[in-house]
Amino acid sequence: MTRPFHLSDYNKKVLDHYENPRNVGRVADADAEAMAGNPDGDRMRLTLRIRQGVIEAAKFQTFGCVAAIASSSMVTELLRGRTLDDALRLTNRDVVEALGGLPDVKLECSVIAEKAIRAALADYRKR
Amino acid sequence: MTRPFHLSDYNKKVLDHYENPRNVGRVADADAEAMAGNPDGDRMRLTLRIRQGVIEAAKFQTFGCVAAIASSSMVTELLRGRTLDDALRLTNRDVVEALGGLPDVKLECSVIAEKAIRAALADYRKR
Amino acid sequence: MTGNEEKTIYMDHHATTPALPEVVEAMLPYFTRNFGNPASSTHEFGRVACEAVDEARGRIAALIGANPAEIVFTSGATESNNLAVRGIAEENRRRGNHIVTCAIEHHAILDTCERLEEKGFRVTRLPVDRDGLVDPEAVKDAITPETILISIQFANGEIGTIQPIEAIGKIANRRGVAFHCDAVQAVGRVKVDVRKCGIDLMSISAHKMYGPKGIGALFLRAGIPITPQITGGGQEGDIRSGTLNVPAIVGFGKACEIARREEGKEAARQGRLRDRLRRGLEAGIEAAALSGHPERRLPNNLNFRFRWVDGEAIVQGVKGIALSTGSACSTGEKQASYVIRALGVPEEEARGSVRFGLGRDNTEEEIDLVIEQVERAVRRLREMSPLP
Amino acid sequence: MTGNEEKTIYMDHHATTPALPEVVEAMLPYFTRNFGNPASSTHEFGRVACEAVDEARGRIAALIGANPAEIVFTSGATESNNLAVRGIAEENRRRGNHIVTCAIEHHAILDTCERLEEKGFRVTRLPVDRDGLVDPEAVKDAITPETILISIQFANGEIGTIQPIEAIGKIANRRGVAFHCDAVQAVGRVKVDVRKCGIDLMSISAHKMYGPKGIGALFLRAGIPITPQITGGGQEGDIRSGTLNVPAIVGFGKACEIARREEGKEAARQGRLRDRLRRGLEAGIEAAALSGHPERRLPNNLNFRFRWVDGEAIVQGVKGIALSTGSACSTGEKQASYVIRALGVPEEEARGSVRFGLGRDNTEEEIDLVIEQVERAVRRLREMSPLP
Ligand SMILES: Cc1ncc(COP(=O)(O)O)c(C=O)c1O
Ligand SMILES: Cc1ncc(COP(=O)(O)O)c(C=O)c1O
Repeated sequence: MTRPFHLSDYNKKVLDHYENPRNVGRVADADAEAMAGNPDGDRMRLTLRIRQGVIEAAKFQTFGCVAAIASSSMVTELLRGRTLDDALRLTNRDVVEALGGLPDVKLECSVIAEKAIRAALADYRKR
Repeated sequence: MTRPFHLSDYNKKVLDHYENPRNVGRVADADAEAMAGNPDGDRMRLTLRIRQGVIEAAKFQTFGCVAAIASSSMVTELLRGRTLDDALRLTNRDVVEALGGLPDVKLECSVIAEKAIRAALADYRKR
Repeated sequence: MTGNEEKTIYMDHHATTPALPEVVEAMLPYFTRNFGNPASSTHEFGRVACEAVDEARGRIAALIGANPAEIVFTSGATESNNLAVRGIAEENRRRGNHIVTCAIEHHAILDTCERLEEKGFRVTRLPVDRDGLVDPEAVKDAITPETILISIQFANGEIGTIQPIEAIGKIANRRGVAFHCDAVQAVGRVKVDVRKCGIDLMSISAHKMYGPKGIGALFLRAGIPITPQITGGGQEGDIRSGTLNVPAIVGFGKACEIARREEGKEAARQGRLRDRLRRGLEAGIEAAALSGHPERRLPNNLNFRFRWVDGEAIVQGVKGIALSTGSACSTGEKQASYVIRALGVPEEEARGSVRFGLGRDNTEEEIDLVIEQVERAVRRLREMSPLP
Repeated sequence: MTGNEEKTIYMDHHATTPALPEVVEAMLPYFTRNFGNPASSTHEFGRVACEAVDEARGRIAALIGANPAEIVFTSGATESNNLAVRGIAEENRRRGNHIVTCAIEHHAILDTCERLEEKGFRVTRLPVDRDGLVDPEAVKDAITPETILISIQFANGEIGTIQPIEAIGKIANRRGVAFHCDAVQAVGRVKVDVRKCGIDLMSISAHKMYGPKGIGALFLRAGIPITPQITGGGQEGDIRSGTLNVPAIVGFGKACEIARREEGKEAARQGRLRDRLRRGLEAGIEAAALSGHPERRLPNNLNFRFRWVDGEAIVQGVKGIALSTGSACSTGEKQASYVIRALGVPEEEARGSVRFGLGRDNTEEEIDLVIEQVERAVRRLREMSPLP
């Protein structure tokens, strides 16, 4: 029989991003801001400072499980220094890979990070 | 839930009659002899010496469980010194009582002793 | 356990409890020296095992006010619940096809009822109020001539709410409907008397009350016919076949004896710790709401919803304390607990639930540590949250 | 046990076996220190329990040549047999309603099949020959398009006969019928490999192989759909709900590890003792016939019919030796064993049956004592018997 999910299945990198999340909060005078949501209720706010088509700073606030928080933290790291085109190509799989993997039942929780990118860049284009 | 039968449910008197059965064998020159049987396969041979309407000696041979053997042994004791009328009034309940009781599931095993009396006395009358 | 986990404070006693040393000690001889099969009718090994089972049966019966002959051993309360629901349904199929239960029963009741629906039974799942209470009047109104079983738990394992079992029992008895009660979380913690409550069938489990895992019982009132679900050797009056788990039964008996000996004392002590924990959490953390009834609850249970944060994130953040964020059985599920949602709590809020299940080993110092740790974890996560 | 019973020689290892000290030792930490519920996903107590279960699952699987994911834990083989037969029947109801089994299966198979007959299933109970063998050709001939299950035991617990499982498995596999095997008496005594035998489902029980009571398993080949019989928390891949009995599972795993480690060695030793016992009994007692196959039998089993005397009377007369006169499960029954009668033995002769179930603890000196004692008891009873 397959083993059910256990919190200890999270790897060290995931737990590090949960314990010491990078870039928590809101970028002052943000150029883009969006709130993304998952059907299970997770919520993530992503704010970006963009200079000459490049993401200079990214910050997040997340309501969600360990995986959602770690994915949020990781995606802010992945976004910094990227061109907007590049950023749009980021998927939740990139986030999961950068985290060194997530437990199967938690893969969905990383999707919020991808949604947040798209929503934030849409907000940027609208401005 | 009710407890199933266990060999240790036999009382001391029953076990004594099983261990040290009284009157095993066949009376020499028997005046009455019969083989009785139970539906479960038990078999008991009862032989009697009868003088002036009184049972002077009774002996048994039994194929059967502990209860059947003890009942057989006990009934030979109960028969000795009884008139034939008296002997005919003996029932398996008298045997069980004389044994100080039998486990519920073993009550039926004492019936063979009663059957043997009736069969032996019938044989006596036929002679 | 290795290294620093040794100091972990266990506060998840609804999921399971450790077997008491006295319980393990009582069990030990029955693994090796007195290892007989109670069904072995021809020798001492069988007799000794049989007598040990009888003694334990008596102790279990005594704790709940039953006769020993009314105790059917099972492998645990999941099986007891299945035997009760499936067994009564199958037995009474010709009399009716309707079952009344409630929305916050254990999965072993709810899932089993779903299986029965597939077989043509009709199930009424009564709602609970915001405190988790079933309304006895609603039970009464739900009964139809087709109703063959009412199954309502004694106390809930997540939110601790204790149901008005006596009132429900009266209604069931008056209407002549078999009344089953899942009392797993209650027995050993609060007084449970099957006669006083009018209970016809009741599930209990040893590992929830400091006995061993893998053994439970179904109280089956004398004269209640039921269809066996596991057939074979004819053990337990032919109601539940299978070689009896002698050591576990002995341990179960010992656990019941201890529970009875201590009566309300240990419950009162845990109740005081529980109140201290509640006061501490309410004082230290804003927007923290208690789930379950404020008074009619298990003495060892608290369940708080901490708004704007997620339960898993909290329990991961609380170091050195074993807590749960939902039912012990709903692993890997992403939704908030069905029990909390049944109270009318919105999904988002329900997700911030943390269950505190106190036990015999918890101390005042531990309570204070838990308050401090939970406060810290919630504060940190709220700083990270986009809500409210 | 008290007083002089301490010296009782136990020779009833088909009924149950003592848990080995190594097994109990392995279990102990899981009652107290590592008492967690494997379903507790949020803390170390749960993780430690879960890992212990995984390790044990691996050991059990290794002994029988299965994958760990194919092991479903149950409360014992009675439940495993019920799950297999009821679960396959319910799952395949629409495909067919016919089950093939044999006359000398354990009650957990035979009684369960009877229950299914009441629900509209049709059951073929194949006869056995005078050695207790099922004819694979008869299995083949019994299969109809309606056949959904073949259930044949690996070895019989009374007479020790080992069935031609590989041949039966081949037939079942070729015809695409699910093949269940009750291997309770075989595993740990003879080599059992589920793949080699083409077994789809297999029941095993720890307490028959020096593990604890109250734990068993159903091997369920990957891809075989089955309807769960105990529903609830979703443990065991939703096939068998209920809190896992962690200490017992650990003990089961240890017992399997020991069985695997020793492979045929202990079986060979017992086989030699068994042969000595057989020679002794045959030399000392006339009109003593062996029940079961003369060669294809469990290394630890003998079953003799002593003519003209009753089995109960023999075992009561044999002092200081624990023997059985029939199946451990048929207590209080007055008839001779259904297994012995299925061999074509007349009722009267069958009643003189005594089973000798050897085990790890038996010695050569004990064997000689048993020969002497049984000889004495039979002689005494024969002197009392009116037969032949
Ligand atoms: C209310 C309730 N009923 C039943 C069960 C299942 O009991 P067991 O673990 O003995 O299968 C539980 C355990 O989670 C429970 O809390
Ligand atoms: C062949 C066989 N199957 C099944 C069982 C039942 O196993 P358990 O005692 O684990 O319920 C037994 C035990 O008597 C047996 O010998």
